Parts: sequence; C-alpha cells; structure tokens
Amino acid sequence: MASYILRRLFGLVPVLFGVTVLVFSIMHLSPGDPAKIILGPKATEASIAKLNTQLGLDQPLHTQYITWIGNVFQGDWGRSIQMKMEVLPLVAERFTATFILTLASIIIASVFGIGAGIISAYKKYSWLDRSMMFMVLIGFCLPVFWLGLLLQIVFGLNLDWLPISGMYSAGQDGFWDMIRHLILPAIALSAGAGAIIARMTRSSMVEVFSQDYIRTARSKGLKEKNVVLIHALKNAFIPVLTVIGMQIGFLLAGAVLVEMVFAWPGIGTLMVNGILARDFPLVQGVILFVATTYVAINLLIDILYAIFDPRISYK
Amino acid sequence: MAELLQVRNLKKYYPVKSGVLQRTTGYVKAVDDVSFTLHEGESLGLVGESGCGKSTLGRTVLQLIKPTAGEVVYDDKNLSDLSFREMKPYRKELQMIFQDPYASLNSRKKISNIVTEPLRIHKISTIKEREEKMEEILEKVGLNRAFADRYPHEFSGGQRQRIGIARALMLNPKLIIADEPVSALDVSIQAQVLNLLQDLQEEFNLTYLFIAHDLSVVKHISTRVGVMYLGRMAELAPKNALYKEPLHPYTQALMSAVPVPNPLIKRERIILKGDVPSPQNPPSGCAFHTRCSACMAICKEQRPELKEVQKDHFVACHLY
Amino acid sequence: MTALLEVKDLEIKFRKDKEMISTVGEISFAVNEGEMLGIVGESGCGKSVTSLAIMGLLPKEMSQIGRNSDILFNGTSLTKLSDADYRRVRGKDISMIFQDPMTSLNPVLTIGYQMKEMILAHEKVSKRECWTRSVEMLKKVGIPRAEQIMDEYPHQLSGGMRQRVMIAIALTLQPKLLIADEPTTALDVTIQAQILDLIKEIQRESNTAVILITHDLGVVAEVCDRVVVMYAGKVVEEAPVKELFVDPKHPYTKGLLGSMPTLINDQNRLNAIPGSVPLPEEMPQGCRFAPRCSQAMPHCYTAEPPLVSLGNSHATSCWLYDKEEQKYG
Amino acid sequence: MEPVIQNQEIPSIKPKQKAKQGPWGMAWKVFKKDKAAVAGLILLAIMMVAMALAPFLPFADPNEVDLTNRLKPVGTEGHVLGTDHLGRDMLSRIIYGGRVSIIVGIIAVTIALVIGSALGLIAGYFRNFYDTVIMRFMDILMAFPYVLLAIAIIAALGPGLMNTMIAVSIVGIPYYARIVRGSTLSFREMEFVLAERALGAGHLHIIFHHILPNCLPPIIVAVSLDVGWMILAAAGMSFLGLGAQPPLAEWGVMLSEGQEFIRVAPHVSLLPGFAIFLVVLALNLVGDGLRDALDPKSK
Amino acid sequence: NDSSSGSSGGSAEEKNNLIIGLEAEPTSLDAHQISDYNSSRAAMEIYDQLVQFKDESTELEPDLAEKWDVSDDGLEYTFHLKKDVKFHDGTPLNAEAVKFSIERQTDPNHPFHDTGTYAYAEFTFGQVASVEAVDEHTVKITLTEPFAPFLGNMAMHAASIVSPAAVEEHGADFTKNPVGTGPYKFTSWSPGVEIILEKNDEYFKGAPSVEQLIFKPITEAQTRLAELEAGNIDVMVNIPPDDLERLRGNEDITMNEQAGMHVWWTAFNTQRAPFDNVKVRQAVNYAINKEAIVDGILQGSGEIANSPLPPTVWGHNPNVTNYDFDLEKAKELLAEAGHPDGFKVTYWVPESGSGMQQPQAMAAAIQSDLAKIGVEVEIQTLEWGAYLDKVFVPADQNDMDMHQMSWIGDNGDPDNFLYILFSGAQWPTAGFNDSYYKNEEVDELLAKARVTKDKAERTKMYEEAQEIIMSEAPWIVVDHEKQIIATSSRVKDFKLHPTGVFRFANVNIE
Ligand SMILES: Nc1ncnc2c1ncn2[C@@H]1O[C@H](COP(=O)(O)OP(=O)(O)OP(=O)(O)O)[C@@H](O)[C@H]1O
Ligand SMILES: Nc1ncnc2c1ncn2[C@@H]1O[C@H](COP(=O)(O)OP(=O)(O)OP(=O)(O)O)[C@@H](O)[C@H]1O
Ligand SMILES: [Mg+2]
Ligand SMILES: [Mg+2]
Repeated sequence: MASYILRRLFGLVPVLFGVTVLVFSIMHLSPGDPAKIILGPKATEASIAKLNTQLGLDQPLHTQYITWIGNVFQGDWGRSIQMKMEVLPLVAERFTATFILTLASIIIASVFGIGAGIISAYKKYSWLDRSMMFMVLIGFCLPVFWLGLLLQIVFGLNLDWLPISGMYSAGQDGFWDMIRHLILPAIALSAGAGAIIARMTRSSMVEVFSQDYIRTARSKGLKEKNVVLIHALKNAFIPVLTVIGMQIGFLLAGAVLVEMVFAWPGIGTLMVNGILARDFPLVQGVILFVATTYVAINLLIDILYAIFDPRISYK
Repeated sequence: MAELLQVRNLKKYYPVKSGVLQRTTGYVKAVDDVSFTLHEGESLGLVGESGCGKSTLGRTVLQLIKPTAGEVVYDDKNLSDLSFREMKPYRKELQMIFQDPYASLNSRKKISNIVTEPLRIHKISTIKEREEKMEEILEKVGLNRAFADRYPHEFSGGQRQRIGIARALMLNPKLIIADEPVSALDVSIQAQVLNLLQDLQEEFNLTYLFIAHDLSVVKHISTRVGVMYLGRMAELAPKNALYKEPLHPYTQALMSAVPVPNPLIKRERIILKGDVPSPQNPPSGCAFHTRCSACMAICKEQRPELKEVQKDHFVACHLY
Repeated sequence: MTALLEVKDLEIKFRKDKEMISTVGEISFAVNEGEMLGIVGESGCGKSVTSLAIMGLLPKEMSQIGRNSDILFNGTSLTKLSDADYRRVRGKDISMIFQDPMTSLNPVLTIGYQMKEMILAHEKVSKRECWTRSVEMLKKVGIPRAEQIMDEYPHQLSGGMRQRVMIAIALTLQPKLLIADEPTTALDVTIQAQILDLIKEIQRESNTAVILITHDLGVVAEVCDRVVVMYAGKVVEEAPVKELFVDPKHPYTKGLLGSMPTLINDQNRLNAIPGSVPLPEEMPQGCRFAPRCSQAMPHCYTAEPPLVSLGNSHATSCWLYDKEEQKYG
Repeated sequence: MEPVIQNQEIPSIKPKQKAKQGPWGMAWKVFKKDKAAVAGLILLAIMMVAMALAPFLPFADPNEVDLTNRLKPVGTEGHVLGTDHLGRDMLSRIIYGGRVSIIVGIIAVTIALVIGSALGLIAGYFRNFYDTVIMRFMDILMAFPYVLLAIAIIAALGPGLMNTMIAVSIVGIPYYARIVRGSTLSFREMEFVLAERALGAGHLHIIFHHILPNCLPPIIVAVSLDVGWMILAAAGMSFLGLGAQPPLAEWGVMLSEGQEFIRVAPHVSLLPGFAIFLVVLALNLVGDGLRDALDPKSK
Repeated sequence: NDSSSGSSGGSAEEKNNLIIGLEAEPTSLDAHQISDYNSSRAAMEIYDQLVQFKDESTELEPDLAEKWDVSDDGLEYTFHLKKDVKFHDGTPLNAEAVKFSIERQTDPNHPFHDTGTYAYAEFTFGQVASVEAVDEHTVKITLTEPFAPFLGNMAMHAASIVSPAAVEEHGADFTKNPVGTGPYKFTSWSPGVEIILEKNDEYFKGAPSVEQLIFKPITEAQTRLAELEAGNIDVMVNIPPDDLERLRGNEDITMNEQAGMHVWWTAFNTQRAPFDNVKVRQAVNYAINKEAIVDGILQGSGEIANSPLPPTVWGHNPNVTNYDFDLEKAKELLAEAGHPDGFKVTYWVPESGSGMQQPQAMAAAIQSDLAKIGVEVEIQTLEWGAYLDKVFVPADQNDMDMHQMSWIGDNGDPDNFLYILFSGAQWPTAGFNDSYYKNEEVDELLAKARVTKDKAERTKMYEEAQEIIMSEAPWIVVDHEKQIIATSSRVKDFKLHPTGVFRFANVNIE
C-alpha cells in the first residue's frame, strides 16, 4: 500500500507540472496587462512600463516561468499584484473556507444522493422512483446562484432562521457560528452534485441487485435491511465513489458562484478577481492549490477503493 | 500426412508488475516451451484444466498475441516474424472459433454483417457475391438464410456458435483453431455442433486444433490429443493410445474424474488433492508434483522433458 | 419414507412486456428425507427458477406463481408464508448453493462475515460462538487454514475453495433440505470430483435431503438416488437413477443420453437431437418436445401428455406410454 | 452433405418474419413503445418547431426595448409572460433565446464529445504510451478548476457566445474521454474484437465499426444530461459577466441578468430557468429511450 | 459558545459599532497603494492628509497642515504642520514623515519604494520636483511647473501621511498593518471576511463616537440588500436601481443621495467615418432618450447630464447646447450629413467596470433608440481588462465606432475632467481622450486654465471650453451617477462626500 501511494505521488508530478505550465501560459498569453488594470485608465505609458519592470513582467516568458516555479519550490509563492499580500498565506486561508464549504456540500450531496438512489433502485419503476428521479432532474437544473439567492431570501430574510451571508457574524469566529453560516451555501452548492450522485447510485444499485451474491444473501434468510445496506450498498458504492471524487473537483472549482452569492470568504472571488485583474501570481497560486487538492483527493479516493473493494490491492 | 504447421518451443509469458515504479517483477508462464506439429486434415485435441494456457496457446499460434519466444512455422514462414500487416494474407487460411458464443459476436451487428465481415475485410468479391457466399455457408452450418437479418441475441447458444463457425468458414481456411467451441453449450446442442464440425472437416479437408476441457469431447473429435498442465504439455499421443493407456499420472487422474453417465459402472476414482497451483509461481521441477501420488524426489527438482516413450506417444514424466 | 418437500402443480410465470408468460408449467415432484434427488435438463428448462420458487426468491415484481401451485415443506405450505416467516425458513430449514462460486459470494465482505451473518440471522448467539462454529464448519468441508480464511475475501480463494465455502455456509444451520443448483458446472473436472464427493459424504453423514440440479447426466449417474428430467418447463421423466440410465423411456431422455460423447463407448457420430429448446413465449402446443421428437405422432402436436406411472416409481410424460392412447393408436 | 439441422427450426421463426429494416428503423419501433420517451420527443419537437418558426409566428420583436413597460409580471396584456428589465417581451425572448441556447448546448456537447471520444478511443484501444500521455493530459484538464479554464479562455478570446461555447466544451472533453476510454478498455478485451483481429481487420476498422458503436449507450446518457449542463455552465459564465453579447436573447444570459431582479420581478429569471429544465427533462426522456432503442436486445 | 447572535448580527445588540457592506474585498489598506473605491472606503479613516475637502464639497480646508503658503510663481508650496499629532503607533507626525510619504512613492531610489506599487503617484505628484523638510513642522514642496489643481491633489488618498516607523517595520506588509493619524486605527483584517477598525481615542480632532467600524465584502448586490433589510449591516453601497423604491419605503432604512463627481458617456471615434462628421454625432445625440434610460434602467440613480462636467464640480456650465430627445431633428441632421437611410456601426461595451453603471442594459437601450433613426448598432462586449486594452490604443489602431466609458473625478478640480478627457494632448496612449477629440481652441483654453491661479478666471475658461465641446458632440454624455448609500436609521449624522470616501468621524449611533 505504501509503495502504491508512493507511486501515485510520483504520478502526480507530471500532472501538477502540466497544470502549472497550463495556468502560466493561459494567464500570460491572454490579452490584458496587469499594470494597465491596476493603474487604471489614468495611467501613463511610462508608469505602466515602470510597474511592469517592478513586477518582473518585462522578462521573457520562460524566464518568468522558471523564476516563478523555482520560487514556489522554495515556498515563496510571490506577492499578489492586486492584493499586495503574499500569495501562499492568503490562498491557504481563503482555501480553507472553500474546502469547508466543498466538504459540507459533498457530505450533504452524498447523504441525500445516495439515500435517494437506494430508494429509487429498490423501488425501481415505481411512482416513488419516478418522482424521485424527477426531483433529481430539477436539482440538476437549478443554477446555483439562483438557488442561493432564493435560499437567502426565504430562510435568511423572511423566516430569519439562518444567517444570510458570510462565514462568521461580524467580529466573531466561533465554530457553531460558522456552521450556521455554512448551511445555506452548502445546500445551494450541493444540489447539482447530489443529483448526479443520486443517478449514479440508482444505476449502480440496480446493477448490483441483479447480482448472484444478492440472491445468495437472501437465500441465507437475511433481513432486507442487511441485504440492501450491507451486501448491495457496499458493492454499489465503488462507482459512486468515483463520481463523488469527480464532483469534489467540480465543487472545489464551481464553488465560485456560491461563494460570490453568499460572500463566503473562499478562493472563488479571489480567483475571479485575480483573473480579471491578470493577477498572475495570485491566480497561479490558487490554481496550484486547487489542482493539488484535487489530485490529492482523488488519490485518497483511490485508496478508499481498496477499503470498499478488497479485490483491489495496491501491492 | 503432410505437415501443415509447426509449433516450436513456443512461450508466452505475461509480465506481472509491482513495486513503486510498476517494474515487471515476475511472469505468468501461460505457455512454457510447447512444441507440436499439425498435419493436414487431422484434428489435434488439447485438454487441460482452466488456466493451464490453452487459449493463450491458441492465440499465440495465430499471432493474436505475440509470443515471448518460439516459432510458429506455416507455409515455410515463421509467423512470429511478420508484422500486423504482413500477417493479413495468412489470416485467410488460419481461422478461429471462440469459446463464448455470446461475447464473440458483436451484439450490435446483424448476422449478415457478421458473416460477410471477413470478405469485406479482405476486400474479396462484390456485394452480391458476398451475399451468395453467405447464403451458401449459412446453409452449410444449418442456419436458415432468413436469419441473416437478425441480431445475435435472437439466437440460441448453439445457433450462435454456428454463426461463429460460418464466419470462420467464409474465407475457405485450411486450419481452424477452435477454442472450446462447445463448452458453453448444452449436451444436445453440443452434439449437433460436434457433428457439424466433423462433417465440415470431411467436406473441406480442414485441420483442427481443438481446445476443450472435456476429455470425452476431445476424445470424440480428435485424432491426436495433447494434455496440458500449467502451461506445459504433459502428454501427447494418438487418441486411442492415450485413452487406452494414459501414461502421465495427471492424465490418469483427469480421466478418472470424468463422471460417466452409467450408474452401473463403478470405477476406482483418483481424487487429486488440492488445487491447481498458480501459474505465476509454478512448483519447481515437475509442475504436477504437488498433487501427484507417484511423486519422487527427482520430480521436485528436475523438470521432465517431453519424451517419446512409445511410438508417437510423448509424455513428460520421470516415471518413464 | 415421508416426503420432506412436495412440489405440487408448480407453475411459474414471468412478465414479458405486459403479458405473464408461463415458463414452468405445472410440475410436481417430491423429495424424501435423506434423499439425493437429481434434476437434469438443458439450459433454460426451468431448473433454477423452480429452485428459486422453493426458496421464495423469485423476483416479485417480475414473476408470479400459479394459483393452483403449492409447495409443502414438512407439511406446511410455503407459498402461504409471510415474508418474515419465509425469511426464517431460508437458510435455516432449506438452504441453497448456487452455480457459480465466483459470483455467488459477496466480493467485498470477508468469508467470516458471510458465515457469521447467516448464524446471526437465525439464532441469538455470541460473536465468539459464531466464530467457532463457522471455523468448525469450514474445517468440515475440508478447508485448510480455516481460521485465517475467515478474515480473507472471496477473491483470495480458488474456485473450488469458494464452492466449499458456499457449501459450508449452506450447511451451518444443518438444514433439512439443501438445494444445489449446478454446484460444479463452473469447476474443473478434478475439482468437481472433489466437491461431489464432499456433498455425497455430508449428505450421508447428516441425513440432509439434497436436490442436485445439473445438466450433466454423468454427475447424476454418479451421485443421485432418483432423477427428475425436465424439458422446457415440464417434467418429462422421473425414475430411480439406475432405471433411468438402463431403461430410459422418454424420447428426450434417450436423446440426451445419445448426445453425450463418453469415454467408454466409441461412436463415430453422436445422435444429436435436432432443433433447439423452444422459447417460453413460443411454446408449442401439445407435447413440448414433439417438434424435435423423431417418434412424434400427430396427436403429440395437439395434446399435452400426462405423467404416466410405469411402476417402480418410474414415470414419464409421453403419449408413447399412455395406455389409453396406445389402445387407440 | 446435408444441413445438419432439419427444417423444424424454420416454423419457429415465422412470427418474427418482417420486412427488411435498417437499425434505425428498428430502433424507432422500440422507441415508439416507450411512452415517456415519446412524450419527451414531442415536447422537444414542439419547442424546436416553435423556435424554428419563431420569425414567422406572431411573436413580438425580442429585442424591442420599451423602458416604460419594464418588469411587467406574467399575464400582462400584450405580454403573456411579462417583460424584462428593458421592457422586452419575455415570451418571445424565451422562444428566441431557446434557439441560441439549445444550439450552444448541442454544439458545445458535440465538440466535447467528438474530441473526448476520439482521445478516449485512442487511449483505450492503443493503451500504453498513448494511454499514459492522453490520460495525463486529461488529468491536467480535470485538475484545472473548470471555472478558471472557462474564464481564462473567455478572457483570452473575448466574451461572446462562441467563446463561451468553446470554453464549456473544453471542460467537457476529459469526461467523455474517460467514459469512452473505460468502455473501450473493456470492449477491446471482448472476444468479438479478438475475432475481428483474427479475421485480419485493421485497427481503424475495429475502432469505428465495433468499439465505437458499443460505447454509444453511456455516451447517449451523458449527452442527454450534458446539453443542459452546458447551457447552465454558460449561464454561470454570464453570471460572472462573461456570456453572450446583448441584446441577444439566450437563456443563460437571461437567467443571470434576471437574478438582479429576483426580488422585484422573479419571473425574469424563473422563466428561462424553467425553460432549461424542460429541455433537460425532454432530452433525458429521449436519451433514455434512445439508449434502450439502440440496444438490439430490447425488443 | 452561543450562536444566537448569528442572524440578528451586531446591530441588534446595540453595540456601538457600524457594519459596512462593501461591494468587494479591499485590495490594500496602504493609502499609497489604493486604486479603488472599496479600498479607500475601508482605509481612509485610518489616515489624514495635509489638506482635506470640506464636508459635502470639494472646497479645501486645513487638516494636518495648519496653514500653507504658495509662492507667487505657483511653484513652491510650504505647509506648516500641526504640532502634537501622533501616529497610531505613537510616533510623532513631523516634516520627515511627510517627506517620507511622498518620496516613498515618487523616488525609485527611496529605500522603501519597493514596498508597494503606487497607482496614483504619477497622477498626484507628477509635477513635484522635490520635497524638503524645512524644520520639524515645516515642509516645502517644489513643483516643476505651475499647476493649479495641485492643492486638491494633496487632499487625495495618495497624499495621506503614513507612519515611517510602521513602513520600516512591516515593509511590503504595511498594506495589512496600516498606521496613520486618522480617527480610526486598524485592528484586524481577515481576508474575505472583514476589516475591523477601532476608534482612535487620541485623535487630534477629538475621538469619534462610534467604537468600531466593520467592513464586510459582499459582492452580490441582492445579498447585500438582504443583509441590509435583515438589519445585519448598517451601511450599504451600490444599490440595484430597481430595489431603490422599496428601500425608500422602508422605515428602518435611511437613503442618502448626492450627485457624485461622475460622468457616463458613449464616445464616438471622431477620427473615423461616419463619426468624423459633426452632424452625424449631433444626430445620434438627439436620438437618445436619456430620460428613459435614467428613469427606467437607472431608476433615478443618476442625473441626466448635459455637460461632461458634473454640477457638483465648480466650473460646471448649465447653459451649453442641449441635446433633448428629438427624433425628427436627428433624422434631419442625418439626412443633411448624407445618411438619410442611416448606417451600420459597432458599439463596444464592457461587461462591468468601476463607474460603468449598467453597461449592457444601457447599451441595449441606446441600440434600440438608434434603430429608430436607421442606425444599426452591433454591440460587442468585452471583459473589463481586455476592454481597456482595446480602448486605449493610438488613434490609427482603433477600429471601434462607438464605445462606453465613465470617469470619476478625484480631486474636485474641473481640470481633472476637461483637460484629461478632451485635450488633444491626451489622446491615448498618452492620456484619456478616448474620442480622439481635437480642437485647437479648446486645447488652448484647457492648457491655460491649468496654470492660472485665479479661480474666477479659470471658471470662465472652463465654461467656454464646455460650450465648444458640447456643440461638437464628441460624446453622447448620458448621466452623472448619484451616490446612493443606504444606512440603517439608527445611523445619524452620516454625510456623503462627493469623492465617494466615507467619513465616520462625526457619525453617531442612536
Ligand atoms: N492478458 C493476460 N495477462 C496476464 N495473464 C494472463 C493474460 N491472459 C491469460 N493470463 C493468464 O495466463 C494463464 C493461462 O490463461 P489461458 O486463458 O490461456 O488459460 P485457459 O487454459 O484457456 O483457461 P480456460 O480454460 O479458463 O479458458 C492463466 O493463469 C491466466 O490468468
Ligand atoms: N427474471 C426473469 N425474467 C424473465 N424470465 C426469466 C427470469 N428468470 C428466468 N427466466 C426464464 O425462465 C426460464 C427458465 O430459466 P432457468 O434459469 O430456470 O433455467 P435453468 O434450467 O436453470 O437453465 P441453466 O441450466 O442455464 O441454469 C428461462 O427461459 C428464462 O428465460
Ligand atoms: Mg481459455
Ligand atoms: Mg440455472
């Protein structure tokens, strides 16, 4: 197992390397000049040139890349052009918020998605199944920003049950305070992922229900509950896990919209503003962070496979 | 009888990978140094338990899998030296019938399409001629030509196997490697297919390499029989010699294990201990020594060579 | 001998599009205590669905049992049991081994778990006792290193071992009836011989009644006491094993025996039965075998033959043996 | 020699004797039986016809601004579905918007599908080096946050429908590559592929005639969801301010513009949202039906 | 810990603090590095400048400087600093600190120059030749040329005086550890969450009454609005126009409105056909229904403009040529110009942008208006960064017919509007004259006004310039955005400032 993990970690190197090259090229090759954006329309050419030199943007691209990647290795991720702060601590802190949000939504999405999927599969072709899958389609179609606003207005403003936006109440930082703030954005973000997980769970469970070992389990006189939740679910969970892994990636990146709507202090706004302001070090840092997390999570999921499926051995 | 094809010291090792960098750390010796000759018009039966390398042997002979070592000589050419493209003309003469009548037909193609596929691949004849040829062959294998517009799932296992046979016959091959063509079939259907194969052999002077795990089936159809164990040939002899007097202890055990549909005959059964060892690390010496009742000291150390102990009767055992 | 299990006029229908199509048509047979009954027949003739019907495991939404059908176990009617009561019968009184040991064990649960849950589903016992009993059972079916194997997963075992585990599970609660649905089909001959030996031995030892389902007449000849031959969802012949092989009556049985290549006699050509088994939705009228039968009479195509007893507990369902019919014929 | 099988078999095929039919004709026969799928198809057809014929039907000009009639609710006289923030008629904007949105969805999915499938086929069929390189690249794309990818592409190419479309379709490529590669890997080991090779078939022949058709069912399911996903993703881009060019009616743009008026005039964003839902629903029903219909076994 | 405070937020507990909902995260709290409203709103209470604008106007009054003298040639400014003023870190405010604050930005060799990027240095101190600390409390600034608006610049954020000790200590991180002399001192900044400022009890003009200022970035306008209505924030900026009406009817909320130093326009490319023709430009001007745009789309959040210079800035000329909505006249002019059937043009629009109001909706309205006189407009949208790149190019590279732009004057001087936007010397890329307007007469007037000391004289020159410019119609000048800030009604004495910066020093909470 350890050697498997080691090997996978090796495998991550080219992927992350590719990600850095890609983000670097995209950022630097797209039109738009950070100096012009920072200095605004009022800037003179001389001051733009001066700023470009100060930011090192007058160097040839490959030199800039090598300098950047070299510094990253030494733990210096540079300073945000727009935010003027050091990238690493800034991104790390904001990313934590995104991560909490993503985690909460994937938990919500998984719990509801898997639950709905199991019931649908068990009651295949019944009205319950059909209406459940109809709901799932609605969930899939709800644009997050729209759902988010709706939740705010209903549960935040009109019913006053939950906070409307932000991660903490003004001037506070308590854990439960954060959890209360987390609920609405997490729900808004989880709708789409929940729908996809539900569909996957359903089809995977349907498949498993037709397997011989389910018949065996029933022939032993087990209770249906055990047949479904232990024998069937444990097998059906493996493809579902893959989907969950992919969704985590999607949520991590897609949290942007929800974060904007809920003023959640994640990397979302940071990233969008960064891109729009051509804040190279910041965007590169954010992407590197997100990509690393994504590949790490997928590694984790591959390891989880081994727990759910003993046939996969990473020897 | 003329020699049609020679297999010389054929080996196929599948690499087993492990370690941090997925280096190859060992091999599954699926086929390990097997030699035999096929004569024109004969049928050589090949038996052995699951996983002993029968399919691998069949596939390497046809170069569907590149052998690790050894030669397959056909028409004075070593087929292993040929490239994918150079091999194409030979494929017309060397055909294969597969074990699984369900998986070996593309379920999304009509029968007509499946059966004329070989002609299309080799760009032989016009569309009309293809149709005619197809009808002729379908008739030969006992299928109504009205079937041509249907999909494989509309057929029973026996019928599908006939479709597979029809496909193999389309190019007028000389040699057919039949990889367990009847294992998936019911006895009554199996009998139909076996009869068909026999009839076709007579009519077209076909040569068969007939792979099976059922000794009775092999006995029925073959003129010579080879018994494989863990990638090696344990015994190779003309049918009658082998069934009358099996020499290898494994062949003996195998024969005694076959249930006989006659409750009046009570035979002394040799029940082998234990399972077939893994081909990834086969026992040293004679691969069968772990289950053999006549095992001697030498068996554990030295690998027995295939020797001709009686005329045309080869066996790989230290007892002889 | 009293009948342990009595299957009476069992008819099984499956849903196809909107119709219910009868796949198994009103069959009857009985199994006595301690007896080994063989059921043979070609693929698709309804052997498995019959055994599933006995287990009460037919898929509910897809299938249905005929109104006049009844399955009596020890005198109680299984078809009238509630789901919960049926569950208590399964595994405890009647248990089952399936055809393919590769797919019949749950790949993601340990052997130990799959053994223990069986006991826990029916008895209130300590975990420890579960464990000891399971290990004991594994040893009994001849599994080496039984203690370690408890913690292993199915894929770590060979096919023969898995089938032994299946047998061990099925026998843990000492059921009165064991249904073995083609328990050796997926195995090599040398392993098949081992497993058949094991089943035979256990049956002799614990006096469990066994229904052995197979399509291999050789297997039947070697181990069974009595045989039921099925064709296309019908019982065509029923006889003690020796009777059947020495003096088969039904043309289908004869055909089957003639189709088999054997090690003993040398035939140049096999006597194949022409044609193939009809599909359930295209069942011929009259005798279902008639279209493939070389001795078919016009009458056979119209009327279904009854099961005629020929004495010696030998019975067959063929117009050739119907006294009345012969009189007129 | 005689055929081994006697004529008995022939009567049993009688009831199935039917006129020659192409695979699509057969598929249609099966499809027709699936009520839900037919309902979906009808729904889709109605929408398509309405959109195609929109210029010839008596709809208002979707771009006519009337600032004195802003944000009128559903049911207003002259504007059945109300008006938006520029006083434009919602009904005709929904209809005209659908023309654009559906094309966006379909083209974006097509791009993703074609490129993704090609890569997946190559990776899965040839494996080894190709597999490693292609899938690594797909990993890179997947690890790359898709919103950024899209924004960056739009920032590079400029906003506008075309570029939004390219952006969201690139995001879709690795998913199709994965699906197709997975299927290819399993099909290439199937005996029917081996049989093709034994007959001497070339790689391209095997890929296009045997593997690709078998990869269709999962692709159809994915496509039927993804057309909707692409429209929604484009809406997300519009929300970030990077969508279609005004005054072009497009559901995504309408949805995201409309959210600014969610309190005063919810219908402005609700209606395009509902329209997207209808399309996704219809495509799903049709997709499921098509998948079953294309499977020769489902008859 | 109890979370009941969650939704009911700070205000319900009647704490003596203010929560301000900002539109975006401030990018810097270092006054010298600020280049956007969000940052200046959050940061400017930390600092003082030598001079400051009076409340609600752009007139100047003393701040850190007690008084100042200007030499007759207008080249030397001598500021006399107040004594006993201390930075929040306890170090004294002195002439050296002023010198430090300016030279840090202007002198590339200054040891602390590389602690930041100074977007406004060029604009604010472009004419500064040297800064000299005459004595502890006297600073002399010498200019390279006479420059009338200079004093106004000294009231801007780049002219804030920062604590040299703090810059030395924190270096580049001064941006998140700001130290000034202002009424509020910096407490904490959790990025994305909030910035907290606390009152400075030692403030030299007297301690403010509000204890704490909490700035929260809430990007989405509807969310910010919901928070305001729920009572969770006290001050809200950028209210969506269509929600104004509802807020005005809400008793818990006070609306504060004032016309800002802002102008929104659509520029013609005056160097290219068809807009090189004055008549065409005038015709298009007549075709635009500004009233409908302002009342409809902007819901009254803007004021119809008739000159580029907003009425809040001195020098505004209310009597220039007025292009009231008149389709007949428009068509007539178009016909005269030789386009009786109209023509086709492209219209470039950003997705968003500071001061751009509702760029796309307004573009759609203009497009629809022009269609009525046969001018077919094709709208092209660009994301802001790329848009700026596209707009500010030399005239011969510019292929746009029309585009949108807006301007916010910073120092309250008309020069900051008219010279920069219309002088022939300010064609991109040298400056901001995005319509490539050139008129010798105007150029001369504007250049002269820059170096004239007398305000009355300058006023006249600017009025005249406006007249010429408007008659030649290089723009469609549409509106001046009003600053509309909603506050919860417990906030008293809140006054808007034309520069858009918040002033909380005199605010009280009920
Ligand atoms: N592609 C492969 N990679 C690695 N090992 C393989 C591969 N194909 C076959 N093997 C191994 O090679 C050995 C021989 O396999 P082969 O399929 O030839 O056996 P067989 O005699 O045909 O068995 P069966 O009767 O089950 O068809 C087996 O142990 C199998 O696991
Ligand atoms: N779930 C089901 N739905 C519809 N038909 C079914 C179902 N299960 C079985 N059948 C039908 O019932 C018939 C009998 O099947 P069964 O599995 O009992 O055959 P079998 O005799 O066990 O064959 P085999 O030897 O292949 O196991 C078959 O024709 C099959 O098509
Ligand atoms: Mg094989
Ligand atoms: Mg069965």
